[in-house]
Amino acid sequence: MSLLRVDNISKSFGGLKAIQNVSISIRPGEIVGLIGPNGAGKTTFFNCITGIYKPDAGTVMFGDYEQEITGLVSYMISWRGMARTFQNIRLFANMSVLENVIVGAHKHIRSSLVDLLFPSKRSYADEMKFVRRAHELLEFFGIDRYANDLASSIPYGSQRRLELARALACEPKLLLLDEPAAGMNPQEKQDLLEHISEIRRQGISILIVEHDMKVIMPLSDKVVVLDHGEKIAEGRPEEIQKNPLVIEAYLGKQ
Amino acid sequence: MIKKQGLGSGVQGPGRKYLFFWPLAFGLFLILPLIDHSAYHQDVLVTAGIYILLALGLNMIVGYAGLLNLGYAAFFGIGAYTCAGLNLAWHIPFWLALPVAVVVTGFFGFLVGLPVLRVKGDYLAIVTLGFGEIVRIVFNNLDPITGGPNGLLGIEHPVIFYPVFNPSLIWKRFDFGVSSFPYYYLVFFCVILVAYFSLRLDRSRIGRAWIAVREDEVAAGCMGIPVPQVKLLAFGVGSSIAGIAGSIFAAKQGTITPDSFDFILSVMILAMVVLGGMGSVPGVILGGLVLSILPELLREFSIYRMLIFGLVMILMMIFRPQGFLGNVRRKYELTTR
Amino acid sequence: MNKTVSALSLFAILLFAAGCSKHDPVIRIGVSAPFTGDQASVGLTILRGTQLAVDQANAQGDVLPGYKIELVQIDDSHSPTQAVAAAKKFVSDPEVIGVVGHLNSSCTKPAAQIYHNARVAQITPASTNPEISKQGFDTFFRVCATDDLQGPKAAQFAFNELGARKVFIIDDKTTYGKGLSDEFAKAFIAQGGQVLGHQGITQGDKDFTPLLTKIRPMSPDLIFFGGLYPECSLIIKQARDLNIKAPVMGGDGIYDVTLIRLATPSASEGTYATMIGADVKALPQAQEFVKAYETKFGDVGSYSAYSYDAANILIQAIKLAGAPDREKVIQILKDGRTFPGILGQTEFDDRGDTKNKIVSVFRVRNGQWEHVRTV
Amino acid sequence: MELFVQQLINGLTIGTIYALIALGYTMVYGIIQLINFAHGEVFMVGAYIGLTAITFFGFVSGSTLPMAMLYLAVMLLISMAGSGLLGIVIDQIAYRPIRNSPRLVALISAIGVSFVLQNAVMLIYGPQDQGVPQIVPDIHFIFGDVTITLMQIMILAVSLVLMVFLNFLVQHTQLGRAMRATSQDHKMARLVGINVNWIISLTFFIGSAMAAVGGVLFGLYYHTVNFHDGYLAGLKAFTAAVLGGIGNIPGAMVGGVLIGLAEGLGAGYISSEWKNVFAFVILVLILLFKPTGLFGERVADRA
Repeated sequence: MSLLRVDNISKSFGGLKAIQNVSISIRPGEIVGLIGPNGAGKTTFFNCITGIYKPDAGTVMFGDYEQEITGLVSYMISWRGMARTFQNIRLFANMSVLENVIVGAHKHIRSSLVDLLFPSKRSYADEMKFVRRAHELLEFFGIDRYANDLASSIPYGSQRRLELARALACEPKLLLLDEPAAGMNPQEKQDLLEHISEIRRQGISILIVEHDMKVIMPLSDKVVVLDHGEKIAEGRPEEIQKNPLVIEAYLGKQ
Repeated sequence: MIKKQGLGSGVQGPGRKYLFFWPLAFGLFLILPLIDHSAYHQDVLVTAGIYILLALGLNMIVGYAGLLNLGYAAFFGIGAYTCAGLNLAWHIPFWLALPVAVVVTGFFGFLVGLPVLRVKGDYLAIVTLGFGEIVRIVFNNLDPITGGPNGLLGIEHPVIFYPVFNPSLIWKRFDFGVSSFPYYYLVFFCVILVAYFSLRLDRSRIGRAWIAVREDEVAAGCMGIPVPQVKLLAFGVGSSIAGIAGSIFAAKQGTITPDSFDFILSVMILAMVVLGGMGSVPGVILGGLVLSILPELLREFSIYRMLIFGLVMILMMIFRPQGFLGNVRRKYELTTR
Repeated sequence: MNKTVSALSLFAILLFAAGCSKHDPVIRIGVSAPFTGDQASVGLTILRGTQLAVDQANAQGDVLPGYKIELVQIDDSHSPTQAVAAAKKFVSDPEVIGVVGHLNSSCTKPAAQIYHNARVAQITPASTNPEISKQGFDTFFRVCATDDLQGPKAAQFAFNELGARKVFIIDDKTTYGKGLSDEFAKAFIAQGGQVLGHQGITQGDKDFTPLLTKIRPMSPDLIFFGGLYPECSLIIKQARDLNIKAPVMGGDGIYDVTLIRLATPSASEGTYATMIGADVKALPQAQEFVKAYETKFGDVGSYSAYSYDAANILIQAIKLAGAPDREKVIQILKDGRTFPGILGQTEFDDRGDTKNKIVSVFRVRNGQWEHVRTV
Repeated sequence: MELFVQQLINGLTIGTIYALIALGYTMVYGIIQLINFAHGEVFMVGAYIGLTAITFFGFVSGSTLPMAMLYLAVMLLISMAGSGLLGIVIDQIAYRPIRNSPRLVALISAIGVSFVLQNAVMLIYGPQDQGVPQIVPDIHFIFGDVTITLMQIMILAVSLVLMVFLNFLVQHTQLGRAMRATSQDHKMARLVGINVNWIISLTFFIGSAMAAVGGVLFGLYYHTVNFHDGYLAGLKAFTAAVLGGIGNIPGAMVGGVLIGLAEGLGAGYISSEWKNVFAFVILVLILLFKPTGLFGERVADRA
């Protein structure tokens, strides 16, 4: 029984067919890598699943009872336990690092307008709980020292990690990472590998889009390869590395 | 300089250093009418208080949620006409009409918010401008209900009863009447209440959601923030504040006419929010105060008043876009790009 | 950040400085009307009329031994809020003895309450809404006729003299315009005439061709316009462009030489207007007033004559009072004394309205307003 | 039936004037995505410059047709030049320093400029309405119940010529290509050697000059000019620009005419009290259901 099951989803912009009947399934606690040359449709696929685009065809099933979430609005999908990061960092630039993470927990904090004027113990306890949770996440990613700085003012690598922390604050069942290692130096990449495997140990399944084979291969239980919007291969990392179709897609014909 | 705090520590710039300043200002304005008895000064400050309320309300829509509203005077008008209508039609006293007016303007805020969700940035500004003009023309033409150009006359002033203990307990009746003194404290209390509400909002889940939506709608959506509902809430809450200001204005003025709620007023309030410092409650209060007092000071060369005001707007936008007490968050956004 | 603290204290000082005033002996007369915004053109005629009266009074030597008259002007930009603020500023200055004020009835009405509470005499040169004098304020006086006087007289003239039976009424959706045209309609129907329709236009609008095109097939005998000369001149010109022959009639708001210039003499030929009091041109002082006004300010505006008279009445009352005493001035104005002026003899009834109930009708003939008769 | 035709003519006349103003909004928005709030005032200033030009030359009204045409041409040229320069000055002073700031900052600055212009003209020329002498002879052509004045024909003719010329300039000339390139992408335009700042100034010049023509015709048609005319006419013209698809020049022309007709027919057949509401209702409806307007293209924002 899979946590996420995507059946031949396709999306095109005018004439351009971005993705064509791509199917993927992810079991709870599994890490799936999604690779492919630039313009293969990886980000479009991400955006279709997370509700930023409405797919033209195909279905997306998610969650324990495999409810259909095709075409739902992104915040509803997020409520069901799917969080994501972005290829080009989309942090809340003018909010503090801590606030960025707390925003991730928006769904969980129980506080309403009334609580503002007559704060109830419940809402205060909730707020404090998630502030502590946020600090834990920041410490987990080693960026707690920036807690009060503006998100836009911290170094690039830390911003990448902040996006991860913010996504985790949503308490997701499935985490979608869009090129988390882009622009990172080897040391940061190594930390990232440890962080991701630690996240998986907490039972969160992960779908990673990445170019850097040194990141994808050690992590993924299964790797799916896209090229020109179509799925051309799927399987264990070792098989994929030797698969002639994949090599041809990346390196072109011998 | 930036100290670490516990609950929802927002980024505080150097403003923290001047924390002593606000209780001082609070005390000064609390006792001001007792020392300076000039009716004119009090009247100017009451009008300034009403403008500050409007600026605080608009600040929630423009400052927090980043939804540019150029028709805010219409909500001010709806609040005033609701309070006046209730009072004239069924003699509902001010203290009952006020909450109803707040709810009604809040409701209209939602109503206007609904279609406006699909529109962004400049277009949002122009749709709300169109809405503001439509409401003013409706006020002017719906004679049976709004009294047309003559507006509504003879609105009762607020009345309070206070206990007096010569031998037995009797309730004395105090009518606010026309003098500005009682209104001064009514407005003063409302400003403090709304300012506190705004500050709490800024630190709360809802406030953060607004700012997140302002920063990046798509990312906010992916983080589970219900973007449409949050925007609607901003319009609703922001507009209901105009309901408070409208009711006080109607009760104090006694008569209201459509031309008090025109586009110029909407621009005035927006200028107060922007020049004061978007998103910064103290900034917006200062902006409201300055831009209410400035025209009075310029009263002498009255013909040049609006010319100077226009120049101030241009110069401020060029040299200090984040406003007098610019919230440090906004400074990064507005100046560096 | 200390820049902000210094800025704040600067404003506090400025605020208080603006409050206190110079202390050498002077009598002050306040004048308030819209000096900016879209109604500035009409509001400034009130400022200039009052200014002329004050300058002439000072030129003829001290009104009271040792006192010169000073004019305090406040722009209310036709907003009730600012009118109330202006009234409070006038009354809080002890040297202000009387006020020539407010153009729009919507401003005069709330301000009258302030003047009444502070016992300061107020004469409005222009607010014609009958409701204002019904508030029972003994400090309120008015030199212009009320709508409920001008309207019926105009209807009477239209029905009997012009023989109009079918009339179309247009008003500019202002307190003045609507009040006047409602009164005209009531009186015209009472006399057995027929009102084909009553439509409003927006003040400041320019294009009335759609409305006039709708009126043309109804072929009214007369078009009555409640409003001011800028819109009226456009209606007249556009009516002639659509070759609507029916004459146009209006109240004192359109009785202005600029109307003829804007609508062009040929188009405005045969336009009628009602005006308070006898024929101004006939009275000798009126000629001097017109000459003095034109040399100082240019064309005589719609309320220049009214505000000139209102200011002079205040000045005469102060002279009679013998001292800058607000209460005395009020009593003098109230006790039924007649004040000569260029509008004829002005006398106030117990409610403060002018007893000068004569209304004269004027007509445009080859480029000039010409007195027809009094009604 | 004649009633309908007459209303059509009324609507068309004012519609073309709105179109001329709308062109300025569309061009400026196309180039720097700025809603030039002060554009209504530039239209009003154009009318005043035209008026000053005639009084300066001491024109005697009611002269022969060819003389009238000469005077009209002189009046148009002077006000086009004057307003054009004004447009450039406004851009350099009020908009250039904040070119990269968010649009809210530029919008507030534009509102400030409109206050300054409005009050400056009031202080120079005085607040009362200025009478505009009758240059174009007052000839009516009557067909049954329908009358059309020579002035109306002049307005339609002049506007048509200018619109065709502008369309030609933008679509088929080297300069037009540069303008279209700049509106697509400033950076790329600079890379291919277009002096972007000069193009922006030129756009302001042309947009303001078009509005000036509208102002002069407006003054001649209504015979009065007031410092406050710019506000309402500006709002209506912006509605027209949005209706046609902001940034799209033919769209502005069509939008202007449609708004004029909507007002004319609305005031004629429904009620003149609600005349101004029709334009604003159309504005709100377009922005809600078709923000790109009739001819505008979809601006997709990518995730």
